[in-house]
Amino acid sequence: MSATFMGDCSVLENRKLARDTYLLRLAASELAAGGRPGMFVMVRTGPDPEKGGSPLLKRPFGLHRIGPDGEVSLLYRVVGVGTGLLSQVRPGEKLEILGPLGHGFDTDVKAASAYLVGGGMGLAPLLALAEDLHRRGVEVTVFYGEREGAYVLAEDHLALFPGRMVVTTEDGAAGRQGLVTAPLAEALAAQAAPVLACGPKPMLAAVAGIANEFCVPCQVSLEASMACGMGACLGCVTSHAQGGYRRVCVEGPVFEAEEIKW
Amino acid sequence: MSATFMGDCSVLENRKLARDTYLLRLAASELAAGGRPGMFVMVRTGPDPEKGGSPLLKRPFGLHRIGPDGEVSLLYRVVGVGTGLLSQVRPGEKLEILGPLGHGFDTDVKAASAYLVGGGMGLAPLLALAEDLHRRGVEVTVFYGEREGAYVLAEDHLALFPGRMVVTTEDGAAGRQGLVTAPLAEALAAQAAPVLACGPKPMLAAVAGIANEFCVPCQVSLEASMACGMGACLGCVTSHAQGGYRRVCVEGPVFEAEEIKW
Amino acid sequence: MVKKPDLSVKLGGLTLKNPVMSASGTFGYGQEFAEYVPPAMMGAVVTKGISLKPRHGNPPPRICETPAGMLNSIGLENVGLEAFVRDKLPWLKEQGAVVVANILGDQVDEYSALAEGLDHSGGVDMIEINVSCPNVAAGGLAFGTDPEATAAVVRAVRKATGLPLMCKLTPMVADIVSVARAAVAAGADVLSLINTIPAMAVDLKTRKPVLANTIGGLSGPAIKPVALRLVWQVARSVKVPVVGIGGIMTAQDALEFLLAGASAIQVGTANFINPRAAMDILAGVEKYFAENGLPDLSALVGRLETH
Amino acid sequence: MVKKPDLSVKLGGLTLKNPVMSASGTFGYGQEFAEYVPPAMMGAVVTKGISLKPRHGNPPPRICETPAGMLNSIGLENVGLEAFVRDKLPWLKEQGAVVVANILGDQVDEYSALAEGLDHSGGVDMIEINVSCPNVAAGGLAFGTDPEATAAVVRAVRKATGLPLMCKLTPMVADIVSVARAAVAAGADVLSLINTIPAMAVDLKTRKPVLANTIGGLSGPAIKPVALRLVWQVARSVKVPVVGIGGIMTAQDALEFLLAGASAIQVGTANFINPRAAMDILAGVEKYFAENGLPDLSALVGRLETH
Ligand SMILES: Cc1cc2nc3c(=O)[nH]c(=O)nc-3n(C[C@H](O)[C@H](O)[C@H](O)COP(=O)(O)OP(=O)(O)OC[C@H]3O[C@@H](n4cnc5c(N)ncnc54)[C@H](O)[C@@H]3O)c2cc1C
Ligand SMILES: Cc1cc2nc3c(=O)[nH]c(=O)nc-3n(C[C@H](O)[C@H](O)[C@H](O)COP(=O)(O)OP(=O)(O)OC[C@H]3O[C@@H](n4cnc5c(N)ncnc54)[C@H](O)[C@@H]3O)c2cc1C
Ligand SMILES: Cc1cc2nc3c(=O)[nH]c(=O)nc-3n(C[C@H](O)[C@H](O)[C@H](O)COP(=O)(O)O)c2cc1C
Ligand SMILES: Cc1cc2nc3c(=O)[nH]c(=O)nc-3n(C[C@H](O)[C@H](O)[C@H](O)COP(=O)(O)O)c2cc1C
Ligand code: FES
Ligand code: FES
Repeated sequence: MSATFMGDCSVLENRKLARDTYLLRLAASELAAGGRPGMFVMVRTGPDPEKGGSPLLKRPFGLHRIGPDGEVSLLYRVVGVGTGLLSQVRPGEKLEILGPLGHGFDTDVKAASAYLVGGGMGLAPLLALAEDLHRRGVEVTVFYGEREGAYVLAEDHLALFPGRMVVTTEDGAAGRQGLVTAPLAEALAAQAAPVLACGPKPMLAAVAGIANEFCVPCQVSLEASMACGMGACLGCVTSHAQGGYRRVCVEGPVFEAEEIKW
Repeated sequence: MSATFMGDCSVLENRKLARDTYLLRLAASELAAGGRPGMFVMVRTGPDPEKGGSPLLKRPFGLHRIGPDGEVSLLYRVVGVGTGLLSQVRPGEKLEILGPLGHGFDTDVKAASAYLVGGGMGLAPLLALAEDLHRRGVEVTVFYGEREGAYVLAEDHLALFPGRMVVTTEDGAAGRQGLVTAPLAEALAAQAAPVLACGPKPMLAAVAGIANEFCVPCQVSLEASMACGMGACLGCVTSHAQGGYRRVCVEGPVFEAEEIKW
Repeated sequence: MVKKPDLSVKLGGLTLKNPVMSASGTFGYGQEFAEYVPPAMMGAVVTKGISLKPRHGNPPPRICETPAGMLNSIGLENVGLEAFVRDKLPWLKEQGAVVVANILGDQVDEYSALAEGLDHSGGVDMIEINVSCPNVAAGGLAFGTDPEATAAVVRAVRKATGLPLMCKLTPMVADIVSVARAAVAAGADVLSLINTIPAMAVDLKTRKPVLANTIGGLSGPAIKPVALRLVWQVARSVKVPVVGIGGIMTAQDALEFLLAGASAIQVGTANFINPRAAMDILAGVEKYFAENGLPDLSALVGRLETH
Repeated sequence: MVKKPDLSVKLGGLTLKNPVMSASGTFGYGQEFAEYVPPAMMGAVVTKGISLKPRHGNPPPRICETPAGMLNSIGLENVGLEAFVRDKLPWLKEQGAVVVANILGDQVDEYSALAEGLDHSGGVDMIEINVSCPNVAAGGLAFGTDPEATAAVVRAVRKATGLPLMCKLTPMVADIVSVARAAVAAGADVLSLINTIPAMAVDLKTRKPVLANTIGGLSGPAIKPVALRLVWQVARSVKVPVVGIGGIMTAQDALEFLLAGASAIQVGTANFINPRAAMDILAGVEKYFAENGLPDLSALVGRLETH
């Protein structure tokens, strides 16, 4: 086990990419060194809780991009107090970070191509993943779904993803109208390939169902409320197909779809 | 009763004047209009408690200077969380303020001269008070005591006080060495005049004792922990000479020394 | 156009125009807040707890801040029954306020004497019984920690007055439901909860308690989760309406209490932080009902679905 | 040169090199924190509560944040006695840790069987009895809410083992002192307090409780004032050492508990916020003792002067 980093990282950029959605670039060579696609970090988003600051708990965010040059990027959406405070951080300020943590994607997919599926902020870990697979010579197609067009990331940022990018929105304001599962199913019907997905649980359940139908391997990255992020609190568990629970922060966040009790 | 202001005031300046000690200038014509020397304001020092911010309670600060031009100045020392946060506020930012509050000094002193005594941040209300008395033609002497020289306010700021300024420090690093009560007693021995004082309770008790000895009227401005600042919580009381308690935020902060049970 | 929701609520025969009340001891006798909150706009004004005779209360320091909360050890300082009826009540009535008088005592007789006095005075619309006072006859634990002692107080007050009765429960008990049921059986028309939680702060510099009284009552956002739990447990166990109190700072907090089963709520510590808090909360609750097409309180109260 | 203060403390025959322990359930079995906290540096490691058989715990969501605190409804998920002794204990002993095993049960027999098992296993230095579990035989209120039920558990464990015993008290009771005295009379060598306070959070959007279990335990800075009060009340009422728990985030918090009468403290929720919290707190306590010329713990423990 490589040592986990715990300390302050300098903010290089904190830029809005879409409605409520930000790209946070950090100078973080320690995170870049140990980070693998699908792993995450815990970020202190507000003033120091040891001095009375709130929120109390760190917030988990997937590694959006690992590198270049010891940089690590996070992609996040403002949904509450912590992410709201994060959106106010300015370049040059420091953020207390713990990570990289968790069990990431298995990028040794043993296939010539792969389908990546991201729902909303589930897109976050897929850039690091797509770049990794691309380096391994795997042809990547990313299916990226949002509820409304306003949430779809800026063109120039989506252009960073290697391979093909298929955007869907429920309101039809950007890309194809509908759910992200529709083009995925079509693609699988045309050509089988392993599926790697991240997003809200109902979406992941649907994706896992489709992958199962087409008999392709499927990895899913789950979300959960977390306190410690390091396996101690048992707060982040998900139901396991074989009974009992598994910790999303240690055994996950990435699981084989069949491990999960949907 | 003139209406109390409650709302946001723009910060014009937040400048360090001595160790841990800051001058906060506010654009606050409503406060300037209703404010009298010895009255105070309640200031929200941190992020909005209704959105989970801390500290929860506003903090009380005396009106340091009222005017010119709709300005109000506060003088404060960093002693904890709230004042620590306040010291980080930048010009152009807004502060939520309630005030002016309380019962200030009776500036109709019916005398040709007056002795003002400030211990530490007890100096804060004395600038507004000195200026007011000066405008009334009262000759003012300010006795200003600090523990250490490093806390004594910058020269240029002390120069704003009309009349004579006598500085004492316990470490002797600035002004005369010793307690502020020594030069006060000497001055009273030389010439009687009403005393108006603000500072820590033990200092006020000593000042009240000296004034009593010289049979001069004495007004004291008290500190207390406050929750509401407006008479509702009964948290800020001080023992009254006639038994029971009085609210520092409504019946005070300025009392006749003989009203207080020391 | 959205129809204005009907936020009125019936509490023990008394109809309030909306479910937002002040919490006793945090709103003075209403007059302190006159600049910010017209008392007639509130569902009801609950006044500072009164005793038979005036009380001086505890020596200072009486308050201090704690993480997301505050302690107070006011010690129930109040003007006493007579001055309340003479000096405080008339102003509130002139303003058109619905007045809930909070009462406290050292012994059962004091409570019933207070109730009788208030009943005779006219002008009081409801009595809230604070049972978190030390039961002097029984060694000093609060009446409200024991179902039988609670019932004894409520029963005595019930006998002394025909006014609607609200019993304000003490949180620090192992089994709140048994106390709640005892209060209802003894004649409480409404239950309110929670009062503050006994707590303490230490000053490391002086090596003394921060409060002169050593122990004070914890209030504010810190206690909201405890209050929500107790309200939920009580509301599903009794047939009378429940009034939720504890750390309510925003309309969202108030709505959470309604969901958990409170028919109305009281705003306490929030008044100190924002003197307009009660009005802001009321406006936010109205907005939520309107925006979500909820016609009246019953569309939300107690509608929490467990997993 | 300042002499290094002696921070050792004797708890029920066991001597700890310093008064900083982990709180059960917040430090895993020690191994999770190996990168940050060498277990031998702590006064003692209190392990996650174990039951006789493994438990799966409650369905998620199991945690959520509240003002200055958090709720958890882990539901006492644990590996069970056998796996604890086989898989967890050896690593801690290799590291040179003093191990306090926290135990829990549904009935008195389960507690005594656990104690016996741990006693036979060797390697456990002390047992902490969590009495905040529902007493199934008596309708589901926690053992710890009742002096007699608490005593019954302690008595049974006392019979089953010669190991030092620490009884961890439940906070939500009207009279903590009577429970504390009952535990001591039944054979507890040490008392620790407080466990979490039952509480609840509501999600207005889904109109459901945030936690799948509806109710969870409140921990963190929010409860510190309640914990301090209970520790103070207990420490002055019993002759055995008391271990303070609840919202301890910093050395200053720890020192406040010592002043209030705690002979040692446990760090809980703080571990989640700063995995090095226990070491930072220990360093801060050492510094305070050195800077203030305090030779040993007795110079501060219980030295709170009331007004
Ligand atoms: C392993 C992991 C990786 C993650 N990676 C990312 C990422 O790369 N980018 C990103 O934006 N987010 C990511 N998340 C989710 C992110 O952690 C949460 O959005 C964040 O913690 C919310 O904090 P907050 O203080 O802003 O919201 P809170 O104030 O805690 O919550 C506010 C509201 O948002 C809701 N909420 C909380 N969490 C989520 C959530 N996960 N999704 C939607 N609503 C939520 C709450 O129920 C509540 O109603 C990840 C989560 C996990 C577990
Ligand atoms: C009517 C009135 C007028 C005031 N005017 C001024 C003023 O003009 N300038 C100014 O600097 N202060 C003034 N104060 C004091 C000021 O309100 C406090 O210093 C402030 O509230 C501390 O807040 P905090 O959050 O920084 O400290 P906290 O975190 O609340 O407390 C930190 C530490 O400081 C101590 N402390 C708290 N209050 C005081 C105090 N009043 N004096 C010394 N130590 C304290 C606490 O005991 C604690 O140990 C006034 C107080 C009152 C009641
Ligand atoms: C300063 C203060 C004084 C209080 N006085 C009383 C009182 O006289 N009678 C009473 O029943 N409750 C009293 N309370 C308790 C409140 O009415 C309320 O139950 C408690 O503060 C919890 O609500 P909150 O968290 O919204 O403040 C007082 C609370 C505070 C903070
Ligand atoms: C996630 C979590 C799990 C816990 N599990 C246990 C447990 O198994 N046994 C126990 O006695 N206490 C357990 N506790 C309670 C803590 O040991 C401690 O008493 C409580 O959290 C208060 O301390 P704190 O505020 O420092 O966290 C748990 C607390 C948390 C937050
Ligand atoms: S977040 Fe604590 S165990 Fe996963
Ligand atoms: S601060 Fe509330 S009454 Fe004075």
